[in-house]
Amino acid sequence: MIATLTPELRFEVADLYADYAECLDEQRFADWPDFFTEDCVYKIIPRENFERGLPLCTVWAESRGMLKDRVTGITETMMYMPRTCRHIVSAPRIHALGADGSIGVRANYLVVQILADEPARVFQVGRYLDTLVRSDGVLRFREKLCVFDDVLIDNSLIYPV
Amino acid sequence: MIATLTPELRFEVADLYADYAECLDEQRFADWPDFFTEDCVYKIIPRENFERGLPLCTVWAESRGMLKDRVTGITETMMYMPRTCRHIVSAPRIHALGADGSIGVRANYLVVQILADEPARVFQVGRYLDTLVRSDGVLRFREKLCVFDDVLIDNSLIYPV
Amino acid sequence: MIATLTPELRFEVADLYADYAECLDEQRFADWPDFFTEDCVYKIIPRENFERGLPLCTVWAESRGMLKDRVTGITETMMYMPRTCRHIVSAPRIHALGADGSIGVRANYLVVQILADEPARVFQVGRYLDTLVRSDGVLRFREKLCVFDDVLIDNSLIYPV
Amino acid sequence: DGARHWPPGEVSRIPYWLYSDPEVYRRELERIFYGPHWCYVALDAEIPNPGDFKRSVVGERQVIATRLEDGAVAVVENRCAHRGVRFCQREHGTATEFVCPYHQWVYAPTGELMGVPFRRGVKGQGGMPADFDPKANGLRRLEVARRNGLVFASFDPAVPSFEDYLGPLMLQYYDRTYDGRPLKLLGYSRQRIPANWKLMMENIKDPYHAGLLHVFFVTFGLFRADQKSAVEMDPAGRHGVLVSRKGDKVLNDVTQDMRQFQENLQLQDPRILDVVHEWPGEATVVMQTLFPSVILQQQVNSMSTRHIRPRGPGCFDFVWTHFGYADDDEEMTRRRLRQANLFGPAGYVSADDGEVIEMSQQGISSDPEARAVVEMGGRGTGNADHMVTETAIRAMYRYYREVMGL
Amino acid sequence: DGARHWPPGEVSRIPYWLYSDPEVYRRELERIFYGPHWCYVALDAEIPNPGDFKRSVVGERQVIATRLEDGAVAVVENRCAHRGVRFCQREHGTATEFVCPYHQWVYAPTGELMGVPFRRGVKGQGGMPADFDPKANGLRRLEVARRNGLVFASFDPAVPSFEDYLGPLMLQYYDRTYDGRPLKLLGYSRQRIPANWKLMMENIKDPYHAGLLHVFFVTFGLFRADQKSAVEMDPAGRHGVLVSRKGDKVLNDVTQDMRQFQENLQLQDPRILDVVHEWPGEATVVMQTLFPSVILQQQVNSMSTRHIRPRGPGCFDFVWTHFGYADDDEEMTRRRLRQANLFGPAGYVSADDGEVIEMSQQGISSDPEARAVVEMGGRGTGNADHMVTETAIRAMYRYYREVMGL
Amino acid sequence: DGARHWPPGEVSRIPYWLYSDPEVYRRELERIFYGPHWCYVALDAEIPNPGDFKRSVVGERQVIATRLEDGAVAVVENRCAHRGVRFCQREHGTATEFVCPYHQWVYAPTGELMGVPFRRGVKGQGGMPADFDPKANGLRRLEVARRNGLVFASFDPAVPSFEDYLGPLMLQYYDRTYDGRPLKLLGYSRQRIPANWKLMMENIKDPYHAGLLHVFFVTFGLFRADQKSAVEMDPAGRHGVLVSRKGDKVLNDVTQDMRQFQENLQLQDPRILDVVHEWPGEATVVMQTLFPSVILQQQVNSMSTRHIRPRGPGCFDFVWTHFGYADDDEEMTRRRLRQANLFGPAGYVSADDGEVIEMSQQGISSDPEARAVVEMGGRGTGNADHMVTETAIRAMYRYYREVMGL
Ligand code: FES
Ligand code: FES
Ligand code: FES
Ligand SMILES: [Fe+3]
Ligand SMILES: [Fe+3]
Ligand SMILES: [Fe+3]
Repeated sequence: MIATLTPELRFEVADLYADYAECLDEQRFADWPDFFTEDCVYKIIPRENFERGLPLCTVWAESRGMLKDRVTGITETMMYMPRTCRHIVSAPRIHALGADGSIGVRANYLVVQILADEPARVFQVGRYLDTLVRSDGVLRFREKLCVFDDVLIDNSLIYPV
Repeated sequence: MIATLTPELRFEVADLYADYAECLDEQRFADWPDFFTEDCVYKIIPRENFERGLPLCTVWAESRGMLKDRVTGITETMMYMPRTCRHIVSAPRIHALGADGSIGVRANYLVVQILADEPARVFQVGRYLDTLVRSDGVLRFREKLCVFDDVLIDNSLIYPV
Repeated sequence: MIATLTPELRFEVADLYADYAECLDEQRFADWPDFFTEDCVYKIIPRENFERGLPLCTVWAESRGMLKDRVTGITETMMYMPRTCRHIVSAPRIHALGADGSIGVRANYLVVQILADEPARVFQVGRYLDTLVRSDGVLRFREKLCVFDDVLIDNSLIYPV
Repeated sequence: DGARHWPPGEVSRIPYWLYSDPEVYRRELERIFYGPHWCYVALDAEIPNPGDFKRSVVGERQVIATRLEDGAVAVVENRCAHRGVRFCQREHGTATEFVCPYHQWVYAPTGELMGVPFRRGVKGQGGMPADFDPKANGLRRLEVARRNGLVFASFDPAVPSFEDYLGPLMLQYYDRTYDGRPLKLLGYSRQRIPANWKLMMENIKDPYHAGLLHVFFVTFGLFRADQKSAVEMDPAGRHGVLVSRKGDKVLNDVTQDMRQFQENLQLQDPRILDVVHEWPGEATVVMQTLFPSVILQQQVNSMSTRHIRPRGPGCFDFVWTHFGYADDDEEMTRRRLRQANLFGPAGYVSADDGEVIEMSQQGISSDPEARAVVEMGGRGTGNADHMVTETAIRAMYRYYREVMGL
Repeated sequence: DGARHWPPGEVSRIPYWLYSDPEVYRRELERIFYGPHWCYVALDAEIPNPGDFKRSVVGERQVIATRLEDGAVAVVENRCAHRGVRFCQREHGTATEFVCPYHQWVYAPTGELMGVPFRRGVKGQGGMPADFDPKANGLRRLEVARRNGLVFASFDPAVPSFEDYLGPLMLQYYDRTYDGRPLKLLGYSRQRIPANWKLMMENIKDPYHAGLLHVFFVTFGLFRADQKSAVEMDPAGRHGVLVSRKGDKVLNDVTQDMRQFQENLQLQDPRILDVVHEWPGEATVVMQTLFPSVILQQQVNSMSTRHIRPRGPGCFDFVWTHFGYADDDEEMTRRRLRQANLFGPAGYVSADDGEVIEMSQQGISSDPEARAVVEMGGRGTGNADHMVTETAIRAMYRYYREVMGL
Repeated sequence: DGARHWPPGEVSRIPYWLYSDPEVYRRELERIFYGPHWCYVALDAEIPNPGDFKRSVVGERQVIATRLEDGAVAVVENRCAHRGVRFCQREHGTATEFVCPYHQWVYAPTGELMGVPFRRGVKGQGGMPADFDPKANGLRRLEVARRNGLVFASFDPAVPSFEDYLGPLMLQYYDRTYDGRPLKLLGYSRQRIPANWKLMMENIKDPYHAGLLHVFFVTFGLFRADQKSAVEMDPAGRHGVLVSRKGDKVLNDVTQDMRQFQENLQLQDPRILDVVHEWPGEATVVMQTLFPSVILQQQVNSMSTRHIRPRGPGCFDFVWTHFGYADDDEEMTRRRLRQANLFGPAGYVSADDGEVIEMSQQGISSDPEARAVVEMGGRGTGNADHMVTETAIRAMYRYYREVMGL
């Protein structure tokens, strides 16, 4: 059923994006997969590849399980220098209401990263190209594409964006 | 007729600012003049000049025609290194509803620019001092002042902000 | 009395955050204490201290009077190089409505600072952990915690965030 | 090593280590920017009244230019004589004295040390030595030259007079725009360009590029290689002037060589090209380079000084001060401001220049042992009555080699 | 001074000034990156059709690789012969000629100078000297070697053939993956790593770390110190290959030495480990370092070139080009893309490497007088049939000392 | 060249090339920070229990200070003995051993090498040479001195005892605040200041500025040039102490010399000045500089160490550790935290200092050949019983010249 663009929906979407950013910035990674549906697609992809039609992603997950594996990587297996991140996300723009009840949303994002003894640096800018659906009464990402503009990654991309 | 500050108007304004940023970030420059009225004023001006009452602008257009000429410059005549930009714009603040139906809006903006083989850099920060009017049923900028705080421009300012 | 999360309240909060940022960015410091209640608490604290439970703040004010003293410092006694700041604040997230009518709000912020003859630099990122109350019909900060992520301050922190 | 070889007398080959070597740069500061040359500092119109001051830059040193009571201008270095503080942090203002914040030593705008707190001690203790001589401890004061609205300064007391520095021919061009009428400040543009400062001098001394790089100019007839024009220099070869005139948008054998010529372009709002003829003679463009620090721009009705502020071998700040005449009417001011869209960091033609010299620095800095080929118009350094030449670049390097001992 | 001492012949101690000294770095560019070595430039598959070009890098110099009409590839330096502009600013594209924007000199993809606007002057005035020789003023053209899909270039005309450069053993490994089948480009990852470029070469020549640092690898059996494996080199010692195979997730006395081994980890969605055996033989990992500029990765079904682009002694860009074979079906492509989650800047194992070499540079750069102890597997430089050795690092420094004269 | 001249024995003129020359800086690291001097590392209170560690810095080298089982503190360099990794990346924590992530070499907190994975090879292959001596391959361990709550370290085994390093007079001041009572950590402030590290030492050794720059201090009587006070040093001149006391907000001939004195200012909430007298004697301010790395602050009821961490000639990090005594009641803690508004990067007085030394570096670095005039209180280097003197700066440079051989 097509969703209606009510004020309530707008507020719900806005709150979702704020909560999503907070989850990452506060490093509550265990909660992160829960923002997604079971069969979600999550991609972090350079604008270069995206615009040239090249399929390689920096991160590509095809299910909530893979997101959980990514969390395992972050928390259990990967070795990296400690860091904090801060997301600044523009107001999400609802641009499509699908026949299947899905909601198309786009937003610009900026991530600032801080390493030990270093000044804050702009780590990534880009835009979210997202599809939300309601599942168990809650809006979740069925698809989240993070298309980043940066031509270079400041060494590693450890945390999701 | 004075506009009423309804939720709908707030949402319409918020969407407009998101669409405006997207138009520029996705480099759909041909669509950009259409965000303005025919008799618009568009200025990019250093805060230094603005606060000292000096009239010199970095970019000054007095009509939609001049905006189109700027697009011609960007796409046909000017020589510059390829770049991408990303706007992060704070929630637009509606501060005035004019007797002529105009809407006064202010917003803070940040533009991050990326050149080939270079990390992202903060290119410009400033604020929009805007006046919107409804024309053909659509909100457009009758006046858009981009007052930027930066004391130095990172070589060239090619794309509109 | 518990506040109700109406659209009007959301808009009022959003406008408050925009006005607060504008007050600082336009350097109308004399107006700044008025965003707070008489018995407010205002803190700027490094995330390091905050997360380790160490009480030291970079700035700590226990009353509106102390905020006014801070303004006196900024405008009368402190010696510092001229600068401009620009706040980019994400949409405030209302997360709690207290039994005493208080409103819990969080928001991410980014401050860009510009010194003479220097490019813009990211000066601080962090989040606001705020409690608002209505006093004299106006929403004011009863508590405002600015928890900044940065491990280093770019020399001095002169202006409030 | 071999990378640093430059055959004596050669000026049609410019080695690329000149643009990135820190030692060359250090010597440029010392011999050129702090040597017997006049560096641009300000417009008179920026500091009209006694006490008005403007912070400016000579080389890498900050200076303060202040209007004195007698109408003269004093220029002093912005560095406290006590322990070095860059005490003046305001871009401009009005002051009768300067107080260093650290220990509140007080200076007159002329640099004279007026006060040292606790110089005589407190309650008989401490203070400066009895032989401390305030006269010997003022700010460093620069030589000053003013002519028809512009202010220049030099750290070198042995600098020649401004008139001798320019020579009669350059002075004549100078006086064409700066004819004694008071100027009116319109505003500033400031760029940071990641390139060696000499590349900007070369750019403005290079008429060859103007008709090729600047598609906007060419397309709308503001500059063409086939217009009557001239490249002229002072006898030393350091200063130069490009003179040309508006042309038409016509096709001929010259446009054939201009690959970027856009025949079908039309302006939607042509007010930007609403030009009036303003100065005697037929020239509509007079671009003057005053070595080493400034470009004096007159293009159609737009005037500016473009101030070069070097920041290491690979970077300089480029500060544009736009102005008109004090007696311009509103329409004329509007015209100048409109035409300002052609110039500055977003200018339809000037953005090209900033970009291309950054691209030059990119290519140059990874190959210090390679060299430029500067042979358009031959290998000589004389004046020319056409645009198809790089003579003024060669002439600058003739002088440069001499003063740099390279 | 004493900080710069390195006993002759020693390769099991590496002094840390090698990783931060600007003069050492300058010599590395000159003798290694611009010397008689083949540097990686492109995949054939990136420029399939005549006129297709790709901007690439050799050392710190930008180059352009273009497919010619006859199927060959020309590589030229991206620096205008006139006044040095890095004229090509697009990452890739298709062109029949390159036009420098400054004065529109035109070059063929081979570097030949095809046109100089106003070379003969305008209306009889100006122009280039009569003896100006376009043939002597083209772009610098590099030597080119291609083999089975990859393109290499060298600034040094005296470079040996690619086959001689690799030697028969390395060539055999090279031809295992690059067997002549056309490749299909999948995309790029680009990192900037704040560390000396040699640390990345060491990393890939170091099998010792693979079973210890990379917990993901070890935990899921992709790499273990107790698998049958080999470290082999060309006779000069500059190139090397690590060969190994998948193991199982078992506990034994080897895992005892691996403190980070995570016994209980399970993947929620194990499709990332859906590996198929693809090449002859038992090896599932063949990592080849081609000195000085590239790593050829084959790990399970993921293939990439990893291009080292040095940027000063303390930084390099690391560009990953992922690809498959042109005849991969959709499932195989999907498999390669999925496994790409292991590699690149966010890779489950490669992120570890980028981080650890940044941490190396941090420790190293504050102690130029200290040195690394590279003694695992002895102090020799021969091949090994196991993973418990740093022999390939020592071998690289044996060659490095020779070519650097250190 | 001439720029590097400094007449022997002169300490009332300080040449500005000392603040930007990379070679001078390199020598400062070697002879001063890594020489026979005690550098501040930590508070005992930061690492109270066995295994507690804190990452710190000596010069540009990172170190780790760990509490041992016997209550002593070990300080080791944070650089793996194998291949240089800065293995410890946590700011603080608790550990019984340190494991380098690259190859999991294991170190005791004392630096002893405890484990080398695969040292004996795997299945009889590889491993370290038989003569590999773990004892010779531990972390570099520093000398450690502790006194009444503070921990110092030195890379130089020939460093004198801490007590001899300070000398009896400095030790007496040291023991006044650090009297043996346990301290309680309150938190950190961290600044990056774009200035040479010596400028911060000068700042704290300079009582002359305190009554002039710090308008807040002066206005509210916390510091005045006419209060009874003293400047004292150790015999070598490297350490110093400023002692003074609160005054009143009165006008007299001294305030006449203080141009910034703000007669009419009132605090809206004066709790920030709710000071209690806490130590024996009348002094309310004792600022001690322990050359070269730390400032021990006691101002009214606020205490902190201010740690200098140099980062090149033009930059240092300045880390403030605030603390009270372990037995402070809540009110006292609150008082100290409130007064902390005076200090740190946003401090009503300390922000002034950070800003003014950045402004010093700006002025200084563009004029390496100029020099400071340090003549307040004469040209000698003895102790003084007043504030109108720069004697402690001169004394520091007397010692500096000696140790630097300049
Ligand atoms: S440094 Fe200027 S008064 Fe002391
Ligand atoms: S610099 Fe390339 S054509 Fe002149
Ligand atoms: S570098 Fe530390 S264990 Fe190898
Ligand atoms: Fe030009
Ligand atoms: Fe690895
Ligand atoms: Fe001070």
